[in-house]
Amino acid sequence: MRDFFQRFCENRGALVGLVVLTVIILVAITAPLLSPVDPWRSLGRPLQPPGGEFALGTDMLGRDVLAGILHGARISLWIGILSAVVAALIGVTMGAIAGFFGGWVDDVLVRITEFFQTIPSFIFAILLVAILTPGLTSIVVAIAVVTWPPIARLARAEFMTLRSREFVEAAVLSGVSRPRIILREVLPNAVSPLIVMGSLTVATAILTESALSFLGLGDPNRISWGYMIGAARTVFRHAWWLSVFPGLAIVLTVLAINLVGEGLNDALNPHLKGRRVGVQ
Amino acid sequence: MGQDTTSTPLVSIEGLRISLPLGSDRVMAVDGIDLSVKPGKILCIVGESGSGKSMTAHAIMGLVPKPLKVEGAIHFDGHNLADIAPSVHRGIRGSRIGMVFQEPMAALNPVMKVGKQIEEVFRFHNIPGPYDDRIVALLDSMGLPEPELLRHAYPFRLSGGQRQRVMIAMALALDPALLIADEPTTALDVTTQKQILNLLKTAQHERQMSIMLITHDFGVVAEIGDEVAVMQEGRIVERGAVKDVLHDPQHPYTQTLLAAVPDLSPRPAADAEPAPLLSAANVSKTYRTRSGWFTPGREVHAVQNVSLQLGRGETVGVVGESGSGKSTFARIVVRLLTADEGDVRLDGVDANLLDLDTRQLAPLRKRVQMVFQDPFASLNPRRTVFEIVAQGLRAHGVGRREARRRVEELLDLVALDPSAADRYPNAFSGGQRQRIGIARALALEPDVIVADEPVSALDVSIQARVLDLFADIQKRLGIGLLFITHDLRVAAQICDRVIVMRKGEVVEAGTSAQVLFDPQHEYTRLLIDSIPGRGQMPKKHGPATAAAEAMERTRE
Amino acid sequence: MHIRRAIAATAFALAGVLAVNAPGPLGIGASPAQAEPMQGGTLNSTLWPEPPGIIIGVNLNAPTLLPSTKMFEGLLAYDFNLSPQPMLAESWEVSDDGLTYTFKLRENVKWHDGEAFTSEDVVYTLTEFIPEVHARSRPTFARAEITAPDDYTVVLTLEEPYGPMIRSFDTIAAPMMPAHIYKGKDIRDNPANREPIGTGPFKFSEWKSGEYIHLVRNDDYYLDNRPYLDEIYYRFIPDSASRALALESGQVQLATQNDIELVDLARLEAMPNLEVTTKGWEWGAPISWLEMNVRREPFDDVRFRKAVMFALDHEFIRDNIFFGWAKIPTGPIHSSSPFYTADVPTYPHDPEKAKALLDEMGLTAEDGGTRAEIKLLGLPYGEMWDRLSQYIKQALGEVGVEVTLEASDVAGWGSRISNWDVDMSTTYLTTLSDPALGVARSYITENQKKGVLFTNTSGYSNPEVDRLFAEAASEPDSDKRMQMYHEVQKIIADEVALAWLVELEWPTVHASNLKNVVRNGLGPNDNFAEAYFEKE
Amino acid sequence: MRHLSYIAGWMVKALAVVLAITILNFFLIRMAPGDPAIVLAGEAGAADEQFLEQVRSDFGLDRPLPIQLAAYVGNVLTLDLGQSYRAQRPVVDMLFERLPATLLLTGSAYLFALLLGPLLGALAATRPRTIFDSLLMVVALFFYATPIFWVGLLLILVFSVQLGWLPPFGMQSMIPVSGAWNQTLDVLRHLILPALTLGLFYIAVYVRLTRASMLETSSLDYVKTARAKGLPEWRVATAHVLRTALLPIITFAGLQAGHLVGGAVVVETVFAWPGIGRLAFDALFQRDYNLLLGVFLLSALMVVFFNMITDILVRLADPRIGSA
Repeated sequence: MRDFFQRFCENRGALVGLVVLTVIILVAITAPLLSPVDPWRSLGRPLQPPGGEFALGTDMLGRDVLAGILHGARISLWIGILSAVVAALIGVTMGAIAGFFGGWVDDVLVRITEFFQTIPSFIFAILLVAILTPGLTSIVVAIAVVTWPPIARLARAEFMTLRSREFVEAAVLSGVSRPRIILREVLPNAVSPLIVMGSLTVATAILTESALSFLGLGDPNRISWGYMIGAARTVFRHAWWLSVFPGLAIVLTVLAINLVGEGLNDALNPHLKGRRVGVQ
Repeated sequence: MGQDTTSTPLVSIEGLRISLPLGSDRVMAVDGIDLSVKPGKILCIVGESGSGKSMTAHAIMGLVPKPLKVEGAIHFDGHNLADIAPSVHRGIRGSRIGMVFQEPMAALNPVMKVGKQIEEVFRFHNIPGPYDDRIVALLDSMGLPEPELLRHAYPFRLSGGQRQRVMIAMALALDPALLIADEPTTALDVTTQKQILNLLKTAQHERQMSIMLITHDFGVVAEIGDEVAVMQEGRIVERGAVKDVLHDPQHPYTQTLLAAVPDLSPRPAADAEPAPLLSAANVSKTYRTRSGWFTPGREVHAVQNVSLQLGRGETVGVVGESGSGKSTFARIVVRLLTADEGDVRLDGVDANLLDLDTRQLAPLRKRVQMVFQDPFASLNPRRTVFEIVAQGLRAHGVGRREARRRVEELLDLVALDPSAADRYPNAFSGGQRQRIGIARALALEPDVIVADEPVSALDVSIQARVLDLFADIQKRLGIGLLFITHDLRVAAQICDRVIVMRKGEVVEAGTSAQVLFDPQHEYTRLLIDSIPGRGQMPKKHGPATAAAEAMERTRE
Repeated sequence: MHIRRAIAATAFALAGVLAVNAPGPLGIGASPAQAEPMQGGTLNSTLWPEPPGIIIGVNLNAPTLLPSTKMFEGLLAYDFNLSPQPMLAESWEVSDDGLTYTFKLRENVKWHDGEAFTSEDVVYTLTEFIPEVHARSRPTFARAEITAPDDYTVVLTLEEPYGPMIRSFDTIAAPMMPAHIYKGKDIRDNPANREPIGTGPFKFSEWKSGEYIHLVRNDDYYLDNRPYLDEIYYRFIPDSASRALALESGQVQLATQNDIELVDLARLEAMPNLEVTTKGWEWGAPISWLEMNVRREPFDDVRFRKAVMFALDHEFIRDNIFFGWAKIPTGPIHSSSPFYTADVPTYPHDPEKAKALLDEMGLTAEDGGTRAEIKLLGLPYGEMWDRLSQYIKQALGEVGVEVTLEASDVAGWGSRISNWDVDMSTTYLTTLSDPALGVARSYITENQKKGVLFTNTSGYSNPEVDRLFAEAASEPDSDKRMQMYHEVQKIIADEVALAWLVELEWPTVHASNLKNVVRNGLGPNDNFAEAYFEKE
Repeated sequence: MRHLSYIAGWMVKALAVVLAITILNFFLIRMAPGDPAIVLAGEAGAADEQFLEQVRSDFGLDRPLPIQLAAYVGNVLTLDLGQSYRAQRPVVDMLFERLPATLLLTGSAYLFALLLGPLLGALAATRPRTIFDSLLMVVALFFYATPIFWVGLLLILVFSVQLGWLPPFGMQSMIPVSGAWNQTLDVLRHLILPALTLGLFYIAVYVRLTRASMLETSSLDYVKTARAKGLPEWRVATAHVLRTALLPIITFAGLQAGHLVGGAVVVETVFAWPGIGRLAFDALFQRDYNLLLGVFLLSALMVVFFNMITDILVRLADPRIGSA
């Protein structure tokens, strides 16, 4: 464990990312205290530029942009984390079963995974949200459905190598039951790369959520950064602050998560240092 | 420590120090060594893993990884290689000094044809072309077949021995004055090792060059070396002519290393026929690569018609080189793999083990346990030693407290402190881990233990200790031991009987003494002939294991 | 992007409008053209969304009409008073009993492919084309028997008088289609649908999917020296900020209806090179409202509906959501209608009154607590409508009614409203000139048709209202008719059948040097034969 | 023969994928609330029952689902993707009309990234921990973490609104320019911002991938061999490190190429680019089933096709694969 922290802290970027992310998470948690007024509520004259009565200005209905960003942090992070968790659940289950059991089970699951990777993911996500009608659940489901395949592949690869590891064979010989082997012997050893991947999935999910909301597919009852940019698009020329600040919030958050993810990668998988790539 | 002072050394190393990065287990990888290589001689550097022998070689080549600092002097051709402009050093590498690495597969660029890789040596030392004839001649001189075709092949097409020959060809392309060979035969089978060593000897003789050969195996030293330096923890503890050191080692560490080399003294055959315990008859397994829609499948006969008998308290060795099917056979016996055909019977069970399904097998599993090759891969790094050793007991319904008591007993049996139970595997050395693995195998009080190369991943001094432990346990518990190994010396030392396998088939079977001293099959004879240093190693003297034991204690 | 919203924004906007003609806001003549017209020039207009097709009848949404009305023509045009003007018919006569309409056609008219335009085309259009595809005009012409005594005369014979008939011959209601191309062939899949042949001042040139529709001058047009313009590009620019930018920079010279976000209008209006007018769409008279499903609680209680009206600040909506480009309605009939009366119960912003009404209903709560929870399905036409929903949520929230916004695309929105599967929804509908056509449909019991949009989907039902609407429709005496509509407005406003929000205005923005864009009652849907750029 | 059977194998696979996608999407889209007939009716301004019935029967929406599916699958197999409900035109025509614009946009962004990304990544990898490396990685990480639409908006704000250098939307000028050369230039001017928006993200990925891959390869034994042979550093970097490090890049580039058709929805919408992505987006909200299925099929086919190309390229670049 000490090694872990040491390695993590060696990565200065990761440390910065962690600090930023912590701040963002704190903001998200305390948003109702920092900004007790409903972010949907008109407080002043519409389209006030930043620096006046409202630090980051007001939008077309006179709502406080800062309040929107503070409350938006909740929904962006929440959707990011929730989708990553759901995607990880699907992915790890599929990957674990495929990798551990092999044979025809593996064949079938690999085909399914490949199939899902063939579908153009963003259009698919749009489609899913539209079909399920925009809302928190549908967005989470849509993001999870398009992001699980890489996780499944990783989990499968890990489980495949681990299942032929000698300590797993030893457990088989000791008469340990199969579910127990998967849960106690294999999963804990596959968890590090999965954690790294999961953290990066959060970042991707936040980006996807912002793009969906930007296109008008967000949850209409929850303010999110992507929604703010999308809603301000008609006036972005003369009210730049409506697009720029929420955009910065997204960049900062995603950047911080990526940095932390890389730090985790360096710390958890020293042998995999620097390997990772994703698609937006 | 007689030093020959008659000829000027080709390389002379003075006060070489290489520091390790902060946080390593010691400060210096190489801690002030003096060493010289004489022209036309072969110097062997012997040491166990982490002794700093490879680092020394890398320092000569200028290949020490960036953050590490090299201090001291390495004199060669009028240069101090420890402090030289990189461009000058580059000109020396490959032309005046060649190097061969341990793992020929990893050391060759997988996506470049071998001829091309050799050609680079010429091209980038400004040798005018054309190169084709030179490359063909070079490959031919390395004893490679059909060099004209072979130079157009990618490394993965070649066998391990061929790859190493290509590596050597590359290193020798420009007739260097010095060849550094870093464990050049460790990754190879014993018969191939013999060939490569011969090739090196011949090349050295023909080209009148010097070789610095790094090895952990005194057998190799005996086979090829003129002089030897023994390294331990970054220091040279003994140095001298090979025959002097072999027959009259001065330093206790050298003595330990020598003592740990298994000699060809077979274990005396058992007096009486032991009670039968496990018998395997006509076991066969064929691997088929799955045929795609449009590609035909291929077949590999991994195990063909292998039979053997194992009695109570008896040790039977299965010996073979890589690809002989010995490990596959071992896994079939413990039912980690299924066989295509065959009959495996266990005393007291009226059924062919190979025919039982998972549920029928469950109660029998505990009677046949296994010890694995890799002490690192065989212990789950995320579980404590207690959990690892007790997992079988727990799975068979033993309560936690009782399991704890048993685990402590078992740890005591394999000479580990009971406090080890609460630590994780990464707190232990390779030898200790292998003991934990043995304790785990013993936990269910099996009748049979199948040990798959249990010592081949260990340093020699530790090998001996673990082998003694096996012998000891077997004596005390009367277990039948099926011992899989590639090393005839090891097999002879601890096995009552031996079967020799090649390409899935048994070529010879008999008592250790019969197989070793009166081999019937020519392959067995080849194996025996290939044992490095055979006949040149001194007979063992003194209580080797005691010394080794002391050694291991200090390491841990 | 909110494209999907913008798409249908125009799509539904015309629903119920077409083929209807009415007095509308009167008395505004075409602005006199001051400067000298220039012959030639290219007009670039925005057009959004890209229309599905450009044959009126086969498609009837707004983006179809704008380019199509330049290529096709009706028998008549209408001025701002909606009095008939000649177009393809050079004269017409209505018999005194109102049962016979005789049209005399121009004799020098040629289709774009060179064939002569004759009475055969008119008969084909009115007896075959319209009945098959033109859903809106179908019932109108079903009332008449149509004959052609000669090549240039067409006679319509009715069984009983029908007032709106004379105003049913414009390009949108009855575009003349070439019989020689369509007769006896499949109309919907006719290849000419992609390369139309009309009689209008502009001919089809090219339709580049995703980019533009290009029309070029019809050199054989029947009016001398017309049209002025050489060509028209209808450019598909999917985002309103870009459209505004294009107008400002002079890249396009014309935009209308919902093309420009209202927030941009003040800025555009202030620019010297642009003019903004709200004329030309009066006949639509669109009203936006909040529809409450009275089949469900608590909307079945009139007190709740009144509370909603009191809770909403209509001035805020007009000023901050519609940026002043709207008026505040008092009831079901548009203030520009001659049948309008302001003498109805009104609902000025008064949250306290709203709370009192809710208290009275028994919907009480601790201060700041929730009295009722309801859902709102907002019109998915873009950010402006999103903001309207958000405002309603906020305003009702202040009187203790917790609103959850539901999101949907146009298809889902239409399905749910027409199947009565909503609590509340926002929408807007053209109320048209005559209440019998555009107003009654949203309130009379008979028009509760499940599965059909633009009917009485709220479920409001009052026998007295039904009776008044029915009698007014068939009342020949206009004063009596007026009385009946005044009465019905009072009842409906008192019962808050719908929570009216604003009367919408559809501005047309055009370059100052572009003249005669809105010169008659057809507005931007005129054929543009007279439109020109000023000489510099 | 081996090549033939290889290609045949891919064809079978492609067919299976197409079939699966067709069926999946067919049901998914029909799960959606909302009836296309109502949208059409709304657009036609005629919402009577007669019209709804007519629309439904025109497009076979009144038939049982399995029959609709069978009809659709049958048509797809004969390359007839049916008619768009809304535009009442063959879907295939509409797709091919829009395809060039999308390929132009995504293709140029892709080539731009593919040429520049690995180059920058390699430069960074050969100078690890220098200012150049750190700066490049920070920039790459930034664009990697930035929503594409936001980059697009900022670029428009700076280069179109503030500086007025480049057009903010569309693929051609409003006022048509004459001459093939001028038209080409005009399209190129319109292409710059959207292609840059997309390209910056792609580049970020390639820079990071190349750097990581090269650093990993650098630590391999045969790179040590190359140095031991006395090769100059540039030769080590190009012939030994980069050559192998390119393998994952080829793989990634190939997979990405498959997603070029469907991958530009957001950028096409921000820049009003008349491509497939926007068509898909519009089709979705119009419930234009056939059109949507067409877009899906086309993009999926592209993915399958480019997977095959990638596979072949990787086999060519890496002799170890496929010759076991």
